[in-house]
Amino acid sequence: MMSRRQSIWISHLVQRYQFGLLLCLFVTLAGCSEHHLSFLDPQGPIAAAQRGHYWFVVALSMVVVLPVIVLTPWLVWRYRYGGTAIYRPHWTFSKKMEWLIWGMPVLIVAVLSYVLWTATHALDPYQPLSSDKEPLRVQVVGYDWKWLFIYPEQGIAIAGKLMFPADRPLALELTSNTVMQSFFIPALGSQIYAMNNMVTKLHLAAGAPGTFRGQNAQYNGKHFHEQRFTAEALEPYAFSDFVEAARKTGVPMTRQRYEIFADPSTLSEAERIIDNGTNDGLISFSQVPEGLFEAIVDGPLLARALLPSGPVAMTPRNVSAVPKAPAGASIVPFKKEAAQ
Amino acid sequence: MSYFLDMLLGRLDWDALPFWKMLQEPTTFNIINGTIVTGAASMVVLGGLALVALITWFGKWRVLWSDWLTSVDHKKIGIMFIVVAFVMLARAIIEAVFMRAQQSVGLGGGFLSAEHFGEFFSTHGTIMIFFMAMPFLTGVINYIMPLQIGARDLSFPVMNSISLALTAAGAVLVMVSLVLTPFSTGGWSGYPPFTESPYSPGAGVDYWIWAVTLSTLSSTMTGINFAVTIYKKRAPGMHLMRMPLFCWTALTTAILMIFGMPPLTVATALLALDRYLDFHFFTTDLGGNMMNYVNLFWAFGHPEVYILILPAFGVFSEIFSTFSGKRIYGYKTLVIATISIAALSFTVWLHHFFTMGQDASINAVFGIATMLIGIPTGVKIYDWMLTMYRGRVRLTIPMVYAIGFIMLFVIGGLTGIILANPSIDYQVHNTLFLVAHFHNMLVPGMLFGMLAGYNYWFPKAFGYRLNERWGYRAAYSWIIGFILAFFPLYALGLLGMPRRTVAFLEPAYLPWTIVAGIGALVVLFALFSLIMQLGVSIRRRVTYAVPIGDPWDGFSLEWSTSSPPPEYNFPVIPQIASRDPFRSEKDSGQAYQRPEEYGNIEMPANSALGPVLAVVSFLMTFGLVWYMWWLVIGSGLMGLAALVGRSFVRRTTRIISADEVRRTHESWLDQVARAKAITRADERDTTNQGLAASPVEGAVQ
Amino acid sequence: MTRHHLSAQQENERSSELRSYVVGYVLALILTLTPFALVAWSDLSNMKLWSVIGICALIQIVVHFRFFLHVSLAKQKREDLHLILFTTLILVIMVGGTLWIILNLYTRIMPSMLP
Amino acid sequence: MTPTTNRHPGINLGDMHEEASDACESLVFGFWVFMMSDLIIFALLFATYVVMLGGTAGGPGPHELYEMKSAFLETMLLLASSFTFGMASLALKYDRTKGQLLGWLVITLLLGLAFIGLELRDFHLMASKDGVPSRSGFLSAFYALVSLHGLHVTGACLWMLVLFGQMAVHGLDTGVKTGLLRLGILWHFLDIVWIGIFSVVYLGGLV
Ligand code: HEA
Ligand code: HEA
Ligand code: CUA
Ligand SMILES: [Cu+2]
Repeated sequence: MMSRRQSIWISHLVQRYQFGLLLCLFVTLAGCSEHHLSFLDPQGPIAAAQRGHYWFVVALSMVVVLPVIVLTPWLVWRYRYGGTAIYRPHWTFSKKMEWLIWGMPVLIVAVLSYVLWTATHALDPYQPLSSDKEPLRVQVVGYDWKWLFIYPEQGIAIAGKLMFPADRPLALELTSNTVMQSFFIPALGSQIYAMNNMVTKLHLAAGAPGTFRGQNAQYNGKHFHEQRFTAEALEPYAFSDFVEAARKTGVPMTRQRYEIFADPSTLSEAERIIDNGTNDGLISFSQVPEGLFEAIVDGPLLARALLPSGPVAMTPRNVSAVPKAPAGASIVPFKKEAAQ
Repeated sequence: MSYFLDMLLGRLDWDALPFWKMLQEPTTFNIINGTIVTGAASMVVLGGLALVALITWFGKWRVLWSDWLTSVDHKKIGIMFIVVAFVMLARAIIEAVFMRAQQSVGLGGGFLSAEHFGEFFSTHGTIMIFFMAMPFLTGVINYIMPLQIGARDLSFPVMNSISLALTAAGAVLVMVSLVLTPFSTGGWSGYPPFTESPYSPGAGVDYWIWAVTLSTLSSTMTGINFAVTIYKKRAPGMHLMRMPLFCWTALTTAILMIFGMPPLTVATALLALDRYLDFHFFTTDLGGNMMNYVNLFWAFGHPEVYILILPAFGVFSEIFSTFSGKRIYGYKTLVIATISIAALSFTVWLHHFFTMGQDASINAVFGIATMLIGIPTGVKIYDWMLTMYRGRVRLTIPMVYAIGFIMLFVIGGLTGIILANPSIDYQVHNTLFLVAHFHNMLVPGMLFGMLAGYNYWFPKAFGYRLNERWGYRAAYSWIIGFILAFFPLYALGLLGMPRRTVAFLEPAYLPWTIVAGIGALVVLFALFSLIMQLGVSIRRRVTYAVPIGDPWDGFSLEWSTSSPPPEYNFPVIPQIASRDPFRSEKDSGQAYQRPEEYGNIEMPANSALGPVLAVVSFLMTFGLVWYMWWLVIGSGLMGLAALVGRSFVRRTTRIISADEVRRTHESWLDQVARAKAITRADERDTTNQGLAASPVEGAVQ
Repeated sequence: MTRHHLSAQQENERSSELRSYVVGYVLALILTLTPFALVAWSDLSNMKLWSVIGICALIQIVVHFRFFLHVSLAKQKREDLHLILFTTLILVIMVGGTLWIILNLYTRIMPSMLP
Repeated sequence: MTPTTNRHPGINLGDMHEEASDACESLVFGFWVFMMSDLIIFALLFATYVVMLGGTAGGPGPHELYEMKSAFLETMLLLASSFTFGMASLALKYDRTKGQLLGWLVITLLLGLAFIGLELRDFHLMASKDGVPSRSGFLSAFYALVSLHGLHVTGACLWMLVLFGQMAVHGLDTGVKTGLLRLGILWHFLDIVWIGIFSVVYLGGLV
C-alpha cells in the first residue's frame, strides 16, 4: 500500500515543498481564497497519498519521456541536411536498440503497474479509513444544483456546507435525486459519482481544521458551475456546537420544504424561500426523519411520504412568496425555463 | 388548419429561431447571446446562399454534379471528405475560441449564457470528433491508401460515395441546428439521464443522436470499405508486410471502425428508443440504469480515440522517413506496435469511469491495461527518432509538425499515464486536466498529423506545392498556440477546476484562463495562416507546379504517378518486388519506364445514389428531430426505393480505352523526360518540378 | 440440361456439400431439441440446465459455421480466419467486460438490479 | 480456383460461375465483414439484456411472459429455413435452371414469413399481459434485442423479394447470384443469432 511514509519519501524525491510554495504563490498573487482548492495542497491523508502517487508517476515517466524531449531537437540538428554527420540511409534495424526501446517502457510500466495495483486498493473510496475514532456518517444527496448533507445520527441536514469534526474520518454515502453527479472535494481526496437509485460510498478525512472547496464535477445543466459548497473541518467542540445550533435553529424538514428544495434551483434560490433569506449560503434542517436517505434512494414518492406535512417557510410572510409547485413537477424536474 | 400545421411542422415553432428569446425578453445579456447565435445562424444561411449564388453565377452546377457529387473516384471523394471537415472545422474553432474567451473573463460571470456555453462544448466536441477528425482522416486515407497499394479504386466505390453522403448529411444536420435551435448540452458523450427527455426535453439531444448516428453508419461503411480494399486489392507482390506504414495504420483504423462503432450505434439507438418510444434503458424509474450507457459509450469511445490517432501515426511514419532521406527504422516493430495498440484499445474503456464505484480490482486491471498501451506507443516514438538517427533531416513544413508532434505528444501521453492510475484519476477526472490531456493528444497528435499530411500530399493531389512562408508561420503558431492554450489547463485541472464550467469564483484560476485565451488567439492566427497559405498557393499554382509528381523524393507508390494522378491511378498495375517500391525503382534506375502495352481500363461509373441518399438521410433525420413523421416516412420510402432501384442497375462501369490511357501517359512521360531533376537542396525552390535526382548524383547528401 | 453436365469432380463436390447441409441440419436439430427437452421435462438444477443450454448453444454455433457457412480452419483464406478470430476476441472482451463491470457495479451500488 | 481453399465464407460458386465467383471474392468478404460488425451490435444487446434482467420494476418477468412452445416453433422454422436456403444455394450452384432454385427460395421465404408472423403473435400476447417495452427496463431490453433480430429477418425477406424482381428482369445473372450468396450468409447468420436468443432469452429465462 501507499503508506504515509512512502508517500512522503516520494514527495521529497520531487521537491514537494518547492511546488507547494509555487502554487501558494500563484494562489496568493491572485487573491488567496481561504479555501483549499487542490490535492497538490493536500489537507488530508487521501489527498496527500494521491499527491505522492501523482509525483511518483510523473518522476518515473520522466525516465522515458525526457529523452524524447531532449534528444529530438538534438537529432534534428545533428543529422540535419547539409550536415556532416554519418549518413546511413539503409540502416533500419539494430537488435540492441530494439532491446532498449521495448525494455525501458516495459520496465517502467511494470513498476508503475505494481504501484497502481497497491495504490488503487489502498485508496479505494469504499475502504474505511483506519482511525481510533468512529467515523462520522454523512449521507449526501445531489439535486439540481445543490447538495444536501444528511447527518442520520444527529437528525439534521444541511445544504451549502459540509461540517465535520477534524479528528474523525468521514464516511459518506452518496446518491442523486436527479441526473448523474460527481461529488468532489479536491483538497481532501477522491471524487465519486452520485447516481439516482444507487448508493456509492466515499471515505475522507481532514488532517486539521480548515475549509476546503467542494463541488459537483459532472455537468448537469445550466447552473452546474454554481453547484459548490464549502467543506469545513471543525474542532471537536465546534462540531458539537454546530449540531446543537442546527437542531435548535434549523428549519424543520417538512414535505413542502423538501419539495421546494428538490426542485431544480440553485442553493441561493432555495435558501431565499426556505430559510427566510438569511443569505449565509447555508440551509440547516432540523427534525430530519430517520431513513430519509434510504427513502430518497428508493424513489421520490417514498421520500415525500416519509416527511410530515408542514409550512414551507418560517413565517407566513414568505409563504405567500412561494410559487406553487405545479402538480407533477417532480416528474418533469426541468421545466423548460426553470427559475432564472 | 392548426391541426394540419402541427402535422406538417411537428414540434417546430417560433422558439426554435435563435433570436426569438432576445425579442421576447430583451435584456442586455439576452441580446448579447441572441446576437452571437443569430450571427452564427446568419453566417450559415448567408454562406449557403452565397455558395448557391456563386455556383449559379459561374454556371458550375453541371460540373459540380457530374464531376464531383456523383463521382465515385476515391480521390475526389477523399477531397470532398476533407472539404466537409474543413467547413465543420471553421465552426468548431469559432466555438472553441468563444469558450476560451468566455473563460478568460469567466471570473464570477462572463458574457455567455450557461445554455450557450453548454451548446458550445457539445457541438465543439461532437463536430471535432465526428465531423472534423473523422472526415479528415477518412479523406486522407481515401485519397492515399489506394495509390499506395497500387489499386485503381476502393473495393466498393459506390458505398464510398454513400459514406460521404451520410457524413455530409450529419454535418448539415449539425449546421441546421444553428438556425433551428437548440443543440444538445450533454457534451460529446451525451450521458443520460441528463440527455433523457425529462431533463432535456427539446430537440437538442435528438439533433445530437441523429447526427452522431449518421456519422457512425458512415464510418462503419468506410471501415468495411478500407479493410476489404486492403485485403483484396493490393497490387501483385504487395504483401501485407510490404505495405507502407500508412496503409498499416489505415488497415488497423478500418478494423477499429468496424468493431468500435457498433457500441456507439447501440448506445445512441437505445437512447433514442428511450426518448422516442418510452423505453427504459437509462432512466432509473422503471428498472433501467445509466451505467450501461456509460459503459457502451466508452466501449466505442476509447477505440475511437485510436481511430483518430493511428492514421496520424501513419502519416508521421511516412514523413519521418521521407524527410530523413532514410528508410523507416524498425518497420516490423512499427507494424507490431500498431497492431498491439489497436488490439489493446479494446481492453481499456473503463478508464473513462474509474469513479463510478466498481471494485478496486476492476479499476486496477483496466488501469494497467491502459498503461500497457504506453509501451507500443513509446516504441513507435523511438522508432521515429531512430529513423532520423543517421539520416539527413530536412526541416520542411511537414517535418516541423512532426517534430512538434513528437515532443508534445509524449507530454500528452505522460498525462494519459497519470490518468490511467485510478487513485490519481479520482482527483483529475472531470477537470480541465483531462481536457488538457485529450487536446494534447488530439491537436499535436491527430491534427498535426492531418496538417502534416495535408502539406505533404497536397502536391500529389493538386499538382502544386503549398506556399512555404505561410506554411511555416502556421506550423510554428500552431505549436506555440497549442502550448499557450492548453498547458494552463493542466494547472487549472490540478487546481480542481471542473470541465464544462461556464464561470468560476476562484481568482486563482484567472491568470491561467487568460493565458489560455491568448493561446486560443495564437491558434486563430495559425488558422488564418493556413487559409493564407492555401490562397497564396492557389494564386501561384503555376510557379509551384510539380507535374512529375515526386516533389519530396518519396518512397512509396503514390509518388510514381503524375500529380494529380489520372483517374485510374496507374496506366498499368505495378508489379511489386519490395518494400518502398518507388525508392527501389529509383535506386536501380527503373523509375518512369514505358509500359510494354496498354489495356482498356474498366472504372466504376458515376452514380447518383450518394447524393440522393445524402438528401434522403438528411430529410429523414430532420423529420425525426422535429417529429415530422410524414417526412420521416416519405424520405425513408424514397431511400428504400433508391436502394432497390440501384440494385437493378447492371451497367456500373465504364471503359477508358487503351488509346486514351496511352496518350495521357506518354505525354506525361515526355514531360518527365524534359523535366530537370533536382537534389534535395532545391526541394523548396521553384525549380522543383517533382523529379528527384537519382541517388547516384548524391540527391540526398 | 442439368445434372449430367457436371463433371465427376463437380458431382463429388455437390454431394459433399449436400452432405454438409444434411449433417449440419441433423446436428443442429439434436443440439436444439436437447436443451428444449431438458428445460421442459427434466428437473435438473438451474445451474446445470444453464450450463447445458450454454454448451449446446456454443456447439450449435460452431456447427452452423462449419456446415452452413462452410467455414473451416483448414480451407479458409487467412483474412477470413483473422476476421472470425478477431471478432470472437472482441466479442468476448466486450460482452465479458460489460457483464463483469455492470454486475460488479450492481453488487456495490445498486443491489436491487441483480438478476 | 482450387477446390481446397474457400474464397469466402458461405458456399463458393466455383469455376462453373466464373464471373460471379470472381465478383464474390470481394463482395462476399465485404458483406461478411459487415455481418461481423452487426454481430457486435447483437452481442452488446445480449449483454444489455443480461444486465437488465433484474430491472423488471415489479412488472412481468420471463416466467410470466415467455412461451416455450412458440419459441420452439420459431426455432424450428428458422432452422428449417437455413437448411432450405442451403438447398437453394446448391440449386444455384449446380442446376442451370431456375426451377429448383426458385422452389427452395420460396419455401425459405415462407418459413421466414411464418417466423415473423409467429413472433408478432408472441409480442401481441406479451403485450396483453402488460409486457410492453415501456413497462420496464427488462422489457425494453427484451424488445430491443428480439425485435432487432425480427427486423433483420424482415429485411432479409424483402431482399429476397427484390432478388426475385431482379431475376425476372435480368435472369440469373452475376448480380443476382452474388446477391443470393450474400443473402444466404445473412440468413445463416440470423439463424446463429437466433441460437443465442432462444438459449439466452427464452430457455435461460424459462429455467
Ligand atoms: C479533434 C478534436 C478537437 C480539436 C482539434 C479541438 C481543438 C480545440 N479545442 Fe476542443 N474539445 C474536443 C475536441 C477537440 N478540440 C472535445 C472532444 C471536447 C469535449 C467536449 C465535451 O465536453 O463534451 C472539447 C472541449 C473543449 C473545450 C471545453 C472545455 C471544458 O469542458 O471546459 C474547450 C474550451 O476552451 C476547447 C477548446 C479547444 C481549442 C481552443 C481548440 C483549438 O486547438 C482549436 C483550433 C483548431 C484549429 C484552428 C484547427 C486547425 C485547422 C485545420 C486542421 C484545418 C486545416 C485544413 C486545411 C487548410 C485543409 N475544447
Ligand atoms: C487521439 C486521442 C487520444 C490518445 C492517443 C489518447 C491516449 C491515451 N489516453 Fe486519453 N483521452 C482522449 C484522447 C486520447 N487519449 C480523450 C478524447 C479523452 C476524454 C474524453 C472525454 O472524457 O470527453 C481521454 C481520456 C483519457 C482517460 C480518462 C480520464 C478520465 O476521464 O478521468 C484516460 C485514463 O486512463 C486516458 C489515458 C490515455 C493513455 C494512457 C493514452 C496512451 O495511449 C498514451 C500513450 C503515449 C505515451 C505514454 C507517450 C509516449 C511513450 C513513451 C515516450 C514511452 C513510454 C512511456 C511510458 C512507459 C510511460 N485518456
Ligand atoms: Cu493559500 Cu495554500
Ligand atoms: Cu480512453
